[in-house]
Amino acid sequence: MTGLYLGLSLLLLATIVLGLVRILRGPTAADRMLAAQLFGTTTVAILLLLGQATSNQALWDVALVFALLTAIAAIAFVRRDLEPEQNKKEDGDVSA
Amino acid sequence: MFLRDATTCLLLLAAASFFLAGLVGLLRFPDVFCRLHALTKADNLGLGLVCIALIIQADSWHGAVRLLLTWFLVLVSGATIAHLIARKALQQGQTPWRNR
Amino acid sequence: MNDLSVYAAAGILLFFIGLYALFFRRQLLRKILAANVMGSGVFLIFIGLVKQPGQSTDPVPQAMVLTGIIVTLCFTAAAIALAIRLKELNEEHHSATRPEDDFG
Amino acid sequence: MTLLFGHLIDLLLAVSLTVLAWRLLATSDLFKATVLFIAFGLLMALAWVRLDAPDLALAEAVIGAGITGVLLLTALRHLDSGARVARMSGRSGRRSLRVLLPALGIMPALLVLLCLSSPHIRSTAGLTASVIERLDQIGTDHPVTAVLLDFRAYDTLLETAVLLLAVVAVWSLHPVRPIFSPEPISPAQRGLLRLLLPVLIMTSLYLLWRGSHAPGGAFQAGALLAAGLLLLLLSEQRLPGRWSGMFLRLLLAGGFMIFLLVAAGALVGTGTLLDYPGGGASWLLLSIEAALSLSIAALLATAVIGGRPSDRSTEFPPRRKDPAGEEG
Repeated sequence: MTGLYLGLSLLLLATIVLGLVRILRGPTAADRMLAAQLFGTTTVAILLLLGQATSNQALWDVALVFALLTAIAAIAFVRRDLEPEQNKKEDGDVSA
Repeated sequence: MFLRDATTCLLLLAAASFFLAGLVGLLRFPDVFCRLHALTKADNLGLGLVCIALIIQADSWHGAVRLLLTWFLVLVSGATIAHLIARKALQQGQTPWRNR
Repeated sequence: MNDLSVYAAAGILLFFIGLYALFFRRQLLRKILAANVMGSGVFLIFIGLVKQPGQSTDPVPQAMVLTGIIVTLCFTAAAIALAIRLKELNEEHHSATRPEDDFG
Repeated sequence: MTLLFGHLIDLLLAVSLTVLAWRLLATSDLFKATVLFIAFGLLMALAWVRLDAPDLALAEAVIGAGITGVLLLTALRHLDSGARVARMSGRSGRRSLRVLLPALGIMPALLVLLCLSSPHIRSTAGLTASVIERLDQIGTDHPVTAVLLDFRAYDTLLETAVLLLAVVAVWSLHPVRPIFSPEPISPAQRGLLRLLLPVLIMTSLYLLWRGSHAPGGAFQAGALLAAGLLLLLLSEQRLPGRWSGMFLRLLLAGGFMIFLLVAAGALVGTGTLLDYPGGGASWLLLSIEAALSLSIAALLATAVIGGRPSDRSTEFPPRRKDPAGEEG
């Protein structure tokens, strides 16, 4: 069973790494934020699986804390104040 | 015992397929509004399956409660954030993609 | 080769990538991010070298890195406040003297 | 099989951390760099888990992925066009730095080789045994908490001082500005807050209590509470102006002062600074930690807000006036 848990964690980690492409490409700020959000969910799953694999209950606490805080960065993103002088920014990356 | 392990295996494999579907959605869908589906549907379901698979294996009720609480929090946050991001994207003038 | 050495190796690389960016990138926020990355690199080296496979990690370096993480956050907050102030002063200076000289 | 998967996870994590750091420092878009930095924090937390350091994973989860993200996202709007500042001052200096380039390439290569090839640079004994040996004299079962609050209590004392100093530095630079947009908040966000906040406070208490015998403790609990305060701020909850005076300052300095008092008390009682009397140390540690957590939460949240409260009549931080008609 431990092999299965670790294998699945590896697979999920690989999905995070591949999903980084979405942050790199964008194109809009919302896309990037959304991708980071998705990683939060995946990380929670990885932590749960690793916790079970190593039978270390502390990792489930870490997963719980992650679950509590997945929202905060995205809310900060939505609530942040865009001053009028910076309306160019939202169209994403022009010169990467 | 065997039945328990087999169920866990099946659930975890199903979870893996949902996470992969979420990844494909994230990479291939045409715009933010479509990609939000990957966040709120596929991945949260995948996480739920992982939680159920681990609950089957759990040997104490408080472990199971913690798993369910974690899933619930991610579910609620995911749904709210999908709404907030979509709202923000609409406010900024992005129009949802249509298949013409 | 030890399997956990990869973290120490990654830490070394992180430190030098951060150092490079700290020297050669222009934007202040990126310099702050670079210092953060360097810090993470140092922490990884610290724990990556200490960790013995099959044993629990030494608590003393853990406690030190925990302190380090908090101090890094303090640094980031203070540095961002300084950067914002610098930019404000710079803009005041600019608008007072040469309003046409805009680098964009 | 299990071992192979473990190795692969380690390798993938190490490589992706490096690539992520490179990308986030190489892009020209600061927003992208910030989001990449949040993802970097997530992966760092996983790396700490693999290195069997759940305390650090907890701290990284709250700080790296949560608080720093909010801090950077709110700072972005002031700094996004900040290239101009450094460009003027840094040109000639940068050219002379070019001589460092070969060193920047060769040094890490050598060090990585050394680190991967020789197992001898690892310390063999470590301090784990000596810490475990003395645990029963301290009043806590968790080695990391013991180290933080007992063996290296000076560190922890000075760390709270550093936090306090950071807030003093931030406050001395500029008065507070409105930090979030004046747009109306979605009711869904308020609903989420109502659900999350009680669980967050419970979890923070749980971490504090658990710190005495498992990963967790004052700093993680305080950081989690700070994240809760930031969630409140993000939902337009404000500290009333009459509390932003002495009350806030006492709260900010409180953790440091209590720690100092305890240190002085121990000096009077036992003759050594920060040497807790045996026996009663357990509840003492817990109450110090509880006070520390509250103070740390306030300190971290004020550091993120950035700026001193202006006067008693306005809330802290102030709301931005919503100019009618500009919305939309």
